[in-house]
Parts: sequence; structure tokens; C-alpha cells
Amino acid sequence: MQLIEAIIKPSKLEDVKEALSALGLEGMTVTEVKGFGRQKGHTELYRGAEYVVDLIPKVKVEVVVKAEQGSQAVDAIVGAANSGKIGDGKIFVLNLDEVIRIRTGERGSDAI
Amino acid sequence: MQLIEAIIKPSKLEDVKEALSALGLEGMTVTEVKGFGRQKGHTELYRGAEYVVDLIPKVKVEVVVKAEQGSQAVDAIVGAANSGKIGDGKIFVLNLDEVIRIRTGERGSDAI
Amino acid sequence: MQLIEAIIKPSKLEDVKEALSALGLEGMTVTEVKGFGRQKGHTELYRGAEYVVDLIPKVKVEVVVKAEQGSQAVDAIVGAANSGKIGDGKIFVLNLDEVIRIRTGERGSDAI
Amino acid sequence: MHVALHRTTWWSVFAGLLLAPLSALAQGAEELVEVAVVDTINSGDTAWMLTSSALVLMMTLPGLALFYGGLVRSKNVLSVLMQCMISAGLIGVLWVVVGYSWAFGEGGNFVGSFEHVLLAGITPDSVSGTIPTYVFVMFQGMFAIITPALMLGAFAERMRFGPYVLFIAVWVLVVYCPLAHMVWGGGMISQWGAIDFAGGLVVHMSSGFSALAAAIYLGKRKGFGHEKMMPHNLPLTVIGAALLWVGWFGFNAGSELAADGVAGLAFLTTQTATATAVLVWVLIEWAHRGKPTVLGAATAAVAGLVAITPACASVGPGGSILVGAGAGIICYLAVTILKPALGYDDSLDVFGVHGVGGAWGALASGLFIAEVTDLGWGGQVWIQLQSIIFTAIFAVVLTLIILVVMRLVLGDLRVDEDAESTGLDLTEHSETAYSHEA
Amino acid sequence: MHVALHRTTWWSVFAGLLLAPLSALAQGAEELVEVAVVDTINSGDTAWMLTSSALVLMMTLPGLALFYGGLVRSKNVLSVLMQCMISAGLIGVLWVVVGYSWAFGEGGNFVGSFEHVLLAGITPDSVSGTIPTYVFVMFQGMFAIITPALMLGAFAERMRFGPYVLFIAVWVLVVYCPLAHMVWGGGMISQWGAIDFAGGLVVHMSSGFSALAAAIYLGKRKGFGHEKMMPHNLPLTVIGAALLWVGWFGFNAGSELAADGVAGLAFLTTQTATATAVLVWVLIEWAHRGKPTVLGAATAAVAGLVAITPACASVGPGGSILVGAGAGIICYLAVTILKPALGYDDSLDVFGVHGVGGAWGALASGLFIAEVTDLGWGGQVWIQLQSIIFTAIFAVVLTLIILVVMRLVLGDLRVDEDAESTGLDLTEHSETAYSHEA
Amino acid sequence: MHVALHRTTWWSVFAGLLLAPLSALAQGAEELVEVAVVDTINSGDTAWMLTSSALVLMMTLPGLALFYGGLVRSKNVLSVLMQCMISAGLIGVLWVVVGYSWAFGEGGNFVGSFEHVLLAGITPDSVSGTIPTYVFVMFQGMFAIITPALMLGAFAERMRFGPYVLFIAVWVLVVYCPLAHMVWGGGMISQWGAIDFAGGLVVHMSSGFSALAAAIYLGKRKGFGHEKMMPHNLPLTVIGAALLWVGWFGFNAGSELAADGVAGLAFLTTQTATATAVLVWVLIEWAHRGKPTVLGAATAAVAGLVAITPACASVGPGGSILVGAGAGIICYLAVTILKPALGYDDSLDVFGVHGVGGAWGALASGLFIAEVTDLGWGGQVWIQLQSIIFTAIFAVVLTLIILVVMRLVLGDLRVDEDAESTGLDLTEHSETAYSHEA
Ligand SMILES: Nc1ncnc2c1ncn2[C@@H]1O[C@H](COP(=O)(O)OP(=O)(O)O)[C@@H](O)[C@H]1O
Ligand SMILES: Nc1ncnc2c1ncn2[C@@H]1O[C@H](COP(=O)(O)OP(=O)(O)O)[C@@H](O)[C@H]1O
Ligand SMILES: Nc1ncnc2c1ncn2[C@@H]1O[C@H](COP(=O)(O)OP(=O)(O)O)[C@@H](O)[C@H]1O
Repeated sequence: MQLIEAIIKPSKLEDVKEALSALGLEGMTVTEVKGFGRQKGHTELYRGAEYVVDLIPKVKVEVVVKAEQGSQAVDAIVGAANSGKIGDGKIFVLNLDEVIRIRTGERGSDAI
Repeated sequence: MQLIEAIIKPSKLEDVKEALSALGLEGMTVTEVKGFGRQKGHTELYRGAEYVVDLIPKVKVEVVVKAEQGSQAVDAIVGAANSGKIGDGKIFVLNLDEVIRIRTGERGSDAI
Repeated sequence: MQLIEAIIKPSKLEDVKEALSALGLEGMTVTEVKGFGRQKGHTELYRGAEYVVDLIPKVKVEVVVKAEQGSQAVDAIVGAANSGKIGDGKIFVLNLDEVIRIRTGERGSDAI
Repeated sequence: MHVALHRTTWWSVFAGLLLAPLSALAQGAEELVEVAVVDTINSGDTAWMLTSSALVLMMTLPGLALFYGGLVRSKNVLSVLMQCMISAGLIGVLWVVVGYSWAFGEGGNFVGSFEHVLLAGITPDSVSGTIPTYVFVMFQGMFAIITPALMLGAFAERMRFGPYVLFIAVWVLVVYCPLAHMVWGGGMISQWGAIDFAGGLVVHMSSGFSALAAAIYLGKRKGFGHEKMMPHNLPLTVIGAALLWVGWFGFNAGSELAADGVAGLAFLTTQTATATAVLVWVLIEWAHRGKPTVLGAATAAVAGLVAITPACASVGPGGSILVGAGAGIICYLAVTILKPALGYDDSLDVFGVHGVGGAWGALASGLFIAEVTDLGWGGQVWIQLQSIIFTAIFAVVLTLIILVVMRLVLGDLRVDEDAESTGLDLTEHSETAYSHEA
Repeated sequence: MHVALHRTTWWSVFAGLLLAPLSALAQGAEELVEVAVVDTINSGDTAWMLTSSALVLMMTLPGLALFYGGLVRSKNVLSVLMQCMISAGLIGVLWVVVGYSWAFGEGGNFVGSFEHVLLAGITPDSVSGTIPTYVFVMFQGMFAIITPALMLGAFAERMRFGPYVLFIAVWVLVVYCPLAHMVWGGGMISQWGAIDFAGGLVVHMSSGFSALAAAIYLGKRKGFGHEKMMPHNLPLTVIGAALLWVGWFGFNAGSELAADGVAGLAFLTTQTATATAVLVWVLIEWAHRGKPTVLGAATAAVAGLVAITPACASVGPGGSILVGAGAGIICYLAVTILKPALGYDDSLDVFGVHGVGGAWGALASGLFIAEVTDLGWGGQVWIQLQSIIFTAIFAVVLTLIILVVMRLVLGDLRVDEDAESTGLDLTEHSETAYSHEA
Repeated sequence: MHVALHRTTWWSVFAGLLLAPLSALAQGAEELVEVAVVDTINSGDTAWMLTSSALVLMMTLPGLALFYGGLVRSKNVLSVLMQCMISAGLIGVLWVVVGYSWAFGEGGNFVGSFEHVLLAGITPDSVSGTIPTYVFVMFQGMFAIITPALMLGAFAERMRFGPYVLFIAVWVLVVYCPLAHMVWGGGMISQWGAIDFAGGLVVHMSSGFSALAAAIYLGKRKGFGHEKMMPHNLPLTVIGAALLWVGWFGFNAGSELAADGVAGLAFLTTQTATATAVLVWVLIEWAHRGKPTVLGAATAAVAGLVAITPACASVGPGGSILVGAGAGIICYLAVTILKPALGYDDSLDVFGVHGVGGAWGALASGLFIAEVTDLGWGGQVWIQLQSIIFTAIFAVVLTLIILVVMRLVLGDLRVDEDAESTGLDLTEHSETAYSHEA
């Protein structure tokens, strides 16, 4: 099983959710984060002084999938979150040792 | 060492914390997240229009444990977070290569 | 490739960012979290009653690096975030199977 | 204001209470206390009373709504705001339809009458004292809106919205209007000679004691005692307390119904008592718990305002300092010692602040009286005590009766456990207070 | 107030409109309606009007700013607050420089004159009725500030700040001041005998209909219909609605320009209609959607306040209940049925609340009139209808002309798609509303 | 108001300052300026002054509290709110106990006396001008509450609460009351003939210059210059600025102590200057930095209000536009150019807005005077300058003396580095502003 962690633009969340649902992946966990990278931050004004804010709001989507669905899921996220502009984000794929569904105690793929 | 990531209902956080403490696990990191899954979202009204909000507030608990404590910890979380209702959440277990305590530079199990 | 996850004090974020940039690591993702550990929480007053709040605001920094840069990065974070006081935080290092840059579809080290 | 013509004692009263509505209607006109009517409107007095009426509405909306809203958990803030809004909506209508007449229509010892239902007989030319009667109706109407809303803090985070709506409507007619009539409409308590200038009995004790009864009757919040239930937004609470303070000048100095020297006195004693209460509470908390808190200061301000309410025109500047200091001490003790000792879950300390503070103020109106009345100092204090006891019993008993009957008719007055844990905003109103999506 | 000397019908008017400014200047003095001037200042009336003027500013800042600010997404809240602030700044200056004279200077059927540019000829000793003219200038100036700001809710989250600033300045001179003159300055609509005590036509219909035109002309928000665009902070919206409610007593009862019985009536009808609207809307929503919402209650309050605005001195207490109930029903339908049916993106329902509510109130001013005028009941209703139709057309046509011309001169009036997605706070103002870094 | 009987020059004054309290008490009655007393209360004037007093409290609570509270980091917002609350509490009591007498009791050139300690000799029947003396006491008391609170913005986020409490108490007695006496109580500056209608010298310059001294004496915030210290909640700041604006009408037009034509003038100039300042500041910032900000608009509003404060009754509408435009330009420069150039850490720009704006307004009161006094235009301007210089030196010197002594007695006036980094809410008050737990 894999844990796919995608850092995307907040405005793409809805599209990513739909793309994953279309694959039958109907579970995910979403976190508001801030990202720092190549994408330039913006300037803020504060009583005439200028400050560069380089931490940009992003959304982290975590999806756990069976190993065989991994590349499909990655492709779906790339397809939905890609706008061709700097700052579209990254996907990190990690190997997952175990998954447990709390409600039933099920383990492994059944628990996803 | 293992990184145990549990997505639970916010109202279960206190119980999970106590269950882990009872095992002598006195460190954890908590993040407010939103979850999407089988649990139905709720309907919100906005000037007479209905919207379905399907991202539900959850809490992510990350606990790093020695490999040998992993299953104990998972059981403790399952025990404390289980209400038998859809949406109780998931536990993901990842293998961890290294842990460092920033204050002392200690590494490995000593740093947990 | 490695995913380095550092839990640090919020006031150290700027220093950590600079230390990583000095290594040429110009990407990271930041999350506001709360931490529970050895560091004592604080007491809050509410109409004369005292409550101990043991979840302390922390910041989680995630940095993906090539395997060979891992220990450098860890050292940089330790150097920047260390104040010698309890609660300075932890660093967790995970192995990463794949990285994808959403914008270009690049994979592996090129995508970092 | 009205010297007693025929004295009734409080212990002889309860027996007759159930008959009150009937007897009130049956009262002969010769028993009615005439409201002094001067023919001409004074524009200055009217200007002040228009302003005061607006200020008293501001106390509820947004003052009280924010004071309470900030103190609950974020999942319940809208339910609190909604309960304040609906008090303005529902009682706002009810007052014009029947409440005013029931409280201030010519009546008997206990209640008014139905003569002014839908404000029958009142025109833009009608005058009460030196102001248009319509303005008097409005000023009093704003009191009728805030009083039931004060109670909601006691059973916040757990009562269903529907039962709440019904409860405040019935409560205003059964508890508030009769008390207003008894104290300000020429009824029994005014005949005793009790001092209650702006509503220590009518507004604060009535709501505070009723709120305690309701909180106990409804039971504790799920998790009370185990979970931390910290205020979700203290700046909102401070805004609320601040607007209550500002609006309260309309409440107290407005109760003179004129812009004159007594209004000035009431303004001054209100300010001085409140400032003193803030100072004293903060110092006590600092000494007792090691830190002075802003929630302490905000709570103290409300406690001081409550306590000076009945007393604001009968004590002098020095007396107002004593009233405020007393409020700071007594309400601090009620909230931090009494409540935990007794263990009831009065979520936002309505009883500790309004019930206890109102009673203290009503007593202090006599204790620190500047110009002794015909009753003498001791007589006045005794009458104040008698009124306090009567009001407490009256409010508690009738509130419990209302709630028991509602329970029988409507079923559970509380939301279920799941809803309590999800929060009332979503389950009762299908709304979320804050949403920070991009 | 001004009985018609010579009647003009609305259909004969549009042709002459472009000539209006010229003709106005050319009007002979004999056609001008004299403002009754009494020599002495009444301090009570003045006190109330000073207070009312402050209350009406409070309606915009912070009332309206918060009401709207809470409803947009968090990335646009500052843009809304800024648009309210600049209305106070820009129109605040413009009013003293030329607006007051253009609306209330002696003029003709359509506009005032330039005689009081920079308040020439007015001194601290000048008196209007029983109050200093300066106070009248200010009271009216606060109306001129809120009216254009009301519109911004319709095109919120997408209009560029620069064009907005220009738009409201032109709109005040071209739409607002002429309407104010026609209705309150002795112009055409007042000559018809139309009732508009505090601005159902001048303030609410003018802004509501103009806002609709602007929202349609500017186009929908990106993602409208697909994305959820939920309010980011409902407590802010409730504070805003509450302060609008409180301030509106200055708006309506202040429009009497005196602290007298009619002011009392206007206060009472304002309160009663608003309370009724809240109650009715909440009950409808409860029945229709299963839950009563606090946003519903807040919206209803504004709808009730809008509707009673023109009618507050011509209907009685009973009539005000009908006005409020009608507002609750009609505005609910406009917002929940009409808007989705027609598909326009009036972001914050300016049309559904102010346009529709204002029209309903203007009609109701005649329908439920307490004392029939010389026009007779039917005649009055007909004149009200005529004024409503005239105002709607006048506002829509002129607003579209202004926007089309601005578009030609300035280019796009909207921010680009990227900016809309980032949010106007950052792209237009380089600011972020909330920042929770440690 | 009081024409100089015997002139004192400011440079001859400093030497005698330490003797002032003694000499004041020793003054013979023949040197005292009598307050004109008319026997009857005017209800309209009283209505306006009751309202104004409430409005001025609203400026501090919640106005200033929110304006400042939104600008600090979220870990310090409660400390700011608390410092405002305690000013209302502590100074509220102190004023009645001794402050009023010390400022307005019959005294000499520098201070009043102790004759009205605890308001001895004042009853509900006492009259000042045309209003009850109690109302005058309260109106002035609200000024005494806001003035020290204004200072806290300069040393926000670092001063310990205990020393702050002591500081404002001493400062009110040593700096504020004497200045109030000198300017409004018949003392030296009034004898010079200086114009300071509502407190450019007494309130804004005194607090602004003292604040600068305190900020420099306490030192910069940890991380100042390196860390971004962005406002944590700009909507709170905008609400605060808006309520300051609304309340300021009480401050300025209330300073006439009557509801008359001059009050109308003061209201109008206040509104016009403020609107102009907003407009000018926004345009400058737009040109200078590329974007107009809402914080700029809010700051400009306060700058405009500050500047017109002394001048609001001596300039006309045109003059008020100049005062406001000047405030927009000068305060913008002070905040964006002067402060970074000099490098001091005046956290929330108390000096740039109140110190500089107050001085500009005091000068402009003479520069743009509408009706030249006996002093002549040049003479008036000179007296204004003299008063400005005197006030600046007086405030800075005494503030530094107070702080140095406090430092010696109490030890460090600042929190330690750890506390500064954790935030004052937790370390000084054991509270957290926002908590979003479920
Ligand atoms: N090395 C990294 N480690 C962790 N997160 C990263 C890293 N590089 C980028 N990110 C995340 O991805 C986001 C987008 O990266 P950026 O370099 O701005 O653009 P792009 O995705 O187009 O390469 C960043 O805001 C950050 O959240
Ligand atoms: N495939 C998944 N990947 C990541 N998170 C998931 C996944 N499935 C579920 N979750 C998380 O677990 C929570 C609970 O899942 P849900 O399907 O609603 O109920 P249950 O835990 O009873 O199966 C979700 O809200 C989401 O946060
Ligand atoms: N076992 C653990 N698993 C996950 N996070 C932990 C663990 N132990 C500590 N942490 C995180 O690290 C932070 C610091 O740990 P703490 O024990 O307080 O001090 P120190 O870092 O000095 O050992 C905690 O607040 C928590 O966020």
C-alpha cells in the first residue's frame, strides 16, 4: 500500500477530489499548509513598509491506495492539479506498512 | 522505528492521548485536518440554498514509537477512538529511518 | 530520496528556512501543529478555574531531499532549531519512493 | 416611586399567584395607580430616550450576543447568536402585540391588562411623562428583549432551538411582564416601596434565578467537568462586554425617562460602580490565582453594571463605589467558589453574575441609600430583602413549571448527545461560523 | 411632504432627462419649493439629529462593512471593508464640496444647484427647521455615504478598486443626488405626492436596482454555481446586521429631523417591522428548508429595516407588522427563488434585499397608510407605484450608461482570473486579513 | 475660552513645575477663573452630553481596544484589550476619587485642587453651564480614560501589566490632569489664549509624545526589524477605526457641551477632515507604493480625527478640508518615512498619528482660523506653537521621570525574552485569545 501526499494549489482541491473519485478512490485527508519553493511570494504593505511573504497557502492531500493503484492515482492528481504554472506543487509517494480501520479493526487493503 | 499516523474524530483526541500515555508513550504531534470518506458530510444552508459539505473535521495524531511498541500503540488507539460509527477513522503505519531529538542531537530510539 | 519531517518551535521557523536555503534547499512545506511531549504545557485561567493546556503550538516542516543531502539537511535543521531547551522538537526521516512535480510531470530527483 | 397605599407581604402572596391573571383583570379602576401624564413632549427628554432605546437594543445585539458568543466553543457560536436574534424578533413582536399592555396596562397588583393590545389607544400624540408614549413603549420593549436573552448563557450549548423559542415567549408573559408590572407598573412590589430603578429585580434577578433553574433542570453539558470548555474567541467577548457597558448608560440613565440631574447621577454611578468592580475583581484574581485575566475584567464589568442597575439613582458617587466593590467580590466568589462547590453547569455564569449581582444590587439600593425614604433605613433594607426573596422564588417556581410542562408536551428540551458533540450550529441551524477555504 | 403644485408624469420624464442639469439651473425661483425655516434652534431636536447622524455613519462603518465582510470569502474581506471605508472618505468630501448643493440646493424638478458648493452661504447660525443647517448637511451626508456602499455587495469579489472608486463618485452625482432632490429636495417625485419618509426610493431602490444592473454588467464570479462560496465569518455578519439595526433608528426616526411624536412612531414601526421580518423569515425557512439559520435572521432584519424605511411614519404599529411580514416573505422569495431562477450573480443579494425590499416598502407606504392624504388611498398607491417604476428605470439606465462609458474609458472593470482566484485583498490591496503566525 | 488675565510664558514655566502642586493649593481665590454657572439644566444639551459621554467611552471600549488589538500578533491581542479595560476600570475610579478635582477643581495655573475629592460638594442639582455637573464630570472622565490607553500602542507587545497599571495611574495625575487644567480648567495655557477645543494638546499630543518617550525608554521589541510583525486581524482594526470615527463625534461635537450650532460645526468639520484624510492618504499610498490599503485608510481616519480635534470649532468647512489633507500627508510621512529613518519601535504608531497629528491640528487651529481672535492671526499661530512646544516638553520630561523612578522601584518594566516570544496573553494573563478545539 502507498501513502500519496500531494501538495497542490487550494483552488485545485475540488478538481483533485473529483479526479480521485472517478477512479473509485473515495477517501482522503486534507490539510491546510503553507509552501515555500520556486513560486515567488507576494508583497504585503504595512503602513507604507513592504514585506515579502514567501510562505504561500497550499493544500496537502493524503490518499492511501493499494500499491497497484498508485500510478493511476498519481496520474489523476497530476491531471487535475496541473495548470502549467510555477507552484502547481509536488506529489510524494511513500510505502505504507499497514493500514487499520478504527471502526472495525480491519487491516491492510480492506481497511482502505 | 515506526511513524503511526491516526486520523480520528476530534472528540476522541483526549481519550487517545490518555490511552497512549497509559502505555508510556508521552509524545505526539496533532494536526487539524479534514477528511473525506464513507462518512456522509452534512448539509449547510446559505440563504435558502443547500450545500453539501463533504470535508469533515478530523484530527491527525502522529506518534513515533519503537518498532516493538507499534502494535500495542495501534491497539491502544483503536481501543480509544472506536465508537463503532462510520467515520471513526484510519491508522497508517510507516517505517521510519531515523529520529533525531533537536535539543540533544540524540538519534534513534533514544530520541523518541 | 528522503522526506524529512521536523517538528520545531514556531519561533525557529525563519532560522530553519534560512539554514536550509543556505544548503540550496529551496523547497519546503509548513504546517501548524500542536505537540505533546516532555515540555510542560501552560496553565490557563477561566473565571478563576485553572486548566492545564498540554498541547503546545509547534510547526512541522517537511523537506524532501536527495538521499545524499539528507544528513546535511538534518544537521542544518538541528543547528537552526536548537535552543537547548526542552521542547525544541524532533526530526523524523522517512524513505520516499517517488517524487513528482505536478507542473511538468518530472519524476525523481529532478522533481525536487 | 409609588409609595405603598396598601401593603401586601410577600408570604401572603404565593397562595394567590395562580389567581393573579384573573384577579388582575377583575381589579376595579379605583385601585389602579395612575401614571402621571403631562401634556407636552420635551424634545430633550425625548432625544435622550430615543437614544437610550437604541442603546438598550445594542446591549442585546450585538453586545450580549458577542459576550456570550465568544465564550462558547466555536461549534456553538451561531446557536448563541441566533438565540439572541430571535429574542429581538419574537419578543419584539410579542411586546407590541400584548407584552406592553400586560406589563404596563392599567391592572392590579400582579399584572397589567389587555387594554393596549396591539397598542390600542396609543397614538403619536400620546404622552408618558414628558416623552411620546411610543418611545416609552420602545424603551421598555428593549428591556423585554434582553431579559430572556440573558438566560440563554446558562443552558448554552445544549438546548434545542424550538423549545428555546417557546420558552422565552412564555417566560416573558408569565415571569417578566408580571414582575415588570409589580415593580414598575404600579403593582405589588412598588406598593411595598421597593427600590428598583432600572431592573435589578425585574431584569437581572428574574433572568439569573430563572437561568439557574433552567440550567439545573436541563442538566449538565456532555463532558462537563472532564473536557476543557474554553472560550473560542475572547476578543468577541470583550467587544460584547464593551458594548454592554456603553449601552447600559441607556439602560440605567435612560430609566429616568428624562435628560436631567437624576439621569446624570445614574450615569455617574453606573460608570463608577462598573469601574470599581473591574478594578476589584482584577486585583482579587491577581492575588488569588496569580494573574489578572481579561475575561475576569469583562465579567467584572458586567457584574458591576448589573449590581448598580437597581441602585443607580438611590446611591451617591461614594455609594456606587461600594456597590461596585461588593459586586466584584461577591460575584467573583459566586463564580469561582460557589459554582464549583455546588456543581451545577451554568455554562456562562448567568446566575453568578446576574442572579447574585442583581440581588446584591437590590440590597445595596437600600443599604447605601443616599436619601432615606419614609420607610427609614432599616425599613427600606427590609423591603429590599423581601423583594429579593419574592423575586427569586417567583422566578424559580414559574420557570420550573414552564419547563416541566414544556417537557411533557414537547419531549426532550435538549439536543441529543451526537448533536451536542457535533455542535448546535450544524445540527440546529445547518451553518458553520467560520470557513477558511480558499 | 410637499404637495404637488404642478404634476409631472413619469412617462413624460425620460425624454427630458439628459437636459435635466441644464434645465435645473435655468429654473426660475418661483418654481422652487421653499424649505420652511424657523429662526431658532431646538436643542432637543439638535441633540437627536447629532446622534442620528452618528448612528447613520455607524450603519456603514462598521455595520455594513461587517455585514458584507463576513459574507465573502476570507481572501476578499478586506476589499469589502476598503470599499466601505473609501465611500466614507470620498463621498464624505464630495458631499460637502458639491453633493449637498446638487441635492438640496434650490433647484428644479430634477436636481439642486451649485449655490451651496463648499457649503457657501451656510454658517453655524444657519437653521433648517429647528436644527442647525450644518447638522442637516451631515445627516444627509451620511445617507449619501451608505447608499453607494450598499451596492458593492452585488459585484463583490470581482470589481477592481480603481473603477469602483470612480463609479461611486459619478453614481452619487448622477443617480443619488438627483433622486434625493426629486424626492426630498422639492423636486418632481415630491411634487407627485409620493411618500418616501427615509429613503425606500432614494436609498434602497436606487442602490438595489443599480446594483443588479452592475452585477449583470460585470458578469458572474469565476466558479459561480460550481464552487461553494460560503461566508467566511458569520459572526462578523451578525455584528454587522445588529449594528445596522441599531443605527437604522437614526436613519428612520432621524428622518423626522426632530425628537417628537412622529420620531417615536418611526422608531416603533422600525422596530416592529424588523422584528416581524425576522420572525417570519425564520419560520418560513424552518418550514421550507428544515432549519432556521442565523444568516436568515440577519438577512431578514435588513430586509425588514429596508421595507419600513419609506413607510415608517405613514403606517401605524399594525401596519408595520404587515410591512415586516411582507418583507420577510417577499425578500425570502427574491433571494431563494427568483435569484437562482434568473441566474444572475448578485453576490450578497443587494437586489433581493434592497431593491425588492425597498420597492415593497415604497408600495406598502401607500397600501397601509394610516392617515389617507389628499390623493386618496388609491391615488396614493398609484403614485407610489409610479415612483417605484420611475426610480427603477432611472437607476438602471443611468447606472448602465455610467458603466458602459467607464468600460470604454478605463478598460476592464473586473480583476483578471488569477487575481480573482488569489483574492482581491492581496491583488488589489497587498494585504491579508488574518495572520496567525507565532 | 478664557482670555488671558496674566500672561505666563512657557519658558518661564519649567523651573516652577515641581512646585506646582503646592503653589496650586496655595493660590488665592481671587486668581481662580470662575466657571460660568447658569441655574437651569437644558434637557437637549443634557441629552447630547449623556450621549456624547457614552460615545467617548465607546471610543476606548471597544473602539481603541480593537484598533490596537487587531494590529498586534495573535499572541498579544488580549494583553492589549486588557490594558484598555483596566484603563476604564482604574482611571474610571481614580477620576471620581481625585482626578476630576485635580483637573477641574478651582486651582491655579497648573493644577486644580482637592476641593472636589470624591465629588464633594457636587449633587444631582449641581449645574455646569446648561448641563448637570455630574454629566460634565463623566464626559471629562471618559477623556481621562482614553488618553492613557492611547499610549499603550507604542510599547505594545512588551510591557509588563503591573508596571503599566501603575504607570497610567501616575501619568494621569502628573501629566494629564495638569494639562487638562492648564488648557480647559482655567490654567496657564488657556490664559495664553491657546485654542484646543477638544484636546489636540491635552489628549493627543500629551499621549503621543509620552508614548514616544516610553517606547524609546522601554526599547524595541525582540526581533524588531528582522521578524515580520504583521497585524493578526485587520477586520478587528477596521471595526475599531470605525467605532473611533463614530464615537469621535461625541468627543468633538460634545466638547461644545451643548447641542447648538457650534456643535453642528464641530460635527461637520470632524467628518469632513476625516474623510479628506482618508482620501488623501489612500491616494498617496496608491501613488507611492502601488496599492491603496485598508490599514492605510483606517490609520488615515484616526489621523484626520486627531488633527481636527483641537480645530473643530475654530475652522470652517473649507479649513477642515485643509486640516484633513494635511493630516493625511504629514502623518503618512511620519509613519512611513520618519519612523524608519529614526529607527524607534513605536509598535502601533502612536507618535506618528497622535503626536504628530495632534501637533498639526493644534497648529492648524490657528493657521486656518475662521474668526480671528483678539490675538490676531499671527499672534494666535504663535500661541499655538508655544503651546505645542510646551506640551511636547512637558509630556516627554514628566513621562521619562515617571518611568525612571518606576524602573528604580519596580525593576524591569518589560517582560523577559521568553515571555515576549511566547506572547503576553499567556505569560501575563494566562489566557489564549482564540481556541478552535472541537
Ligand atoms: N523540496 C521540497 N520539500 C517539500 N515540499 C516542497 C519542496 N519543494 C516544493 N515543495 C512544495 O511544493 C510547492 C510548490 O513548489 P514550487 O517550487 O513553488 O513550484 P513547482 O511545484 O512548480 O516546482 C511548494 O510551495 C512547497 O509546498
Ligand atoms: N484512502 C484514504 N486515504 C487517506 N485518508 C483516508 C482514506 N480513507 C479514509 N480516510 C480518512 O479517514 C476518515 C474516515 O474514513 P471514512 O471512510 O469516513 O470512515 P471509516 O473510518 O469508518 O472507514 C476520512 O474522513 C479520511 O480523513
Ligand atoms: N513520540 C513522538 N511522536 C511524535 N511526535 C513527538 C513525539 N515526541 C515528541 N514529539 C513532538 O516533539 C515535540 C517536542 O517534544 P518534547 O518531548 O516536548 O521535547 P524535546 O524535543 O526536547 O524532547 C512535541 O511537542 C511533539 O510535537
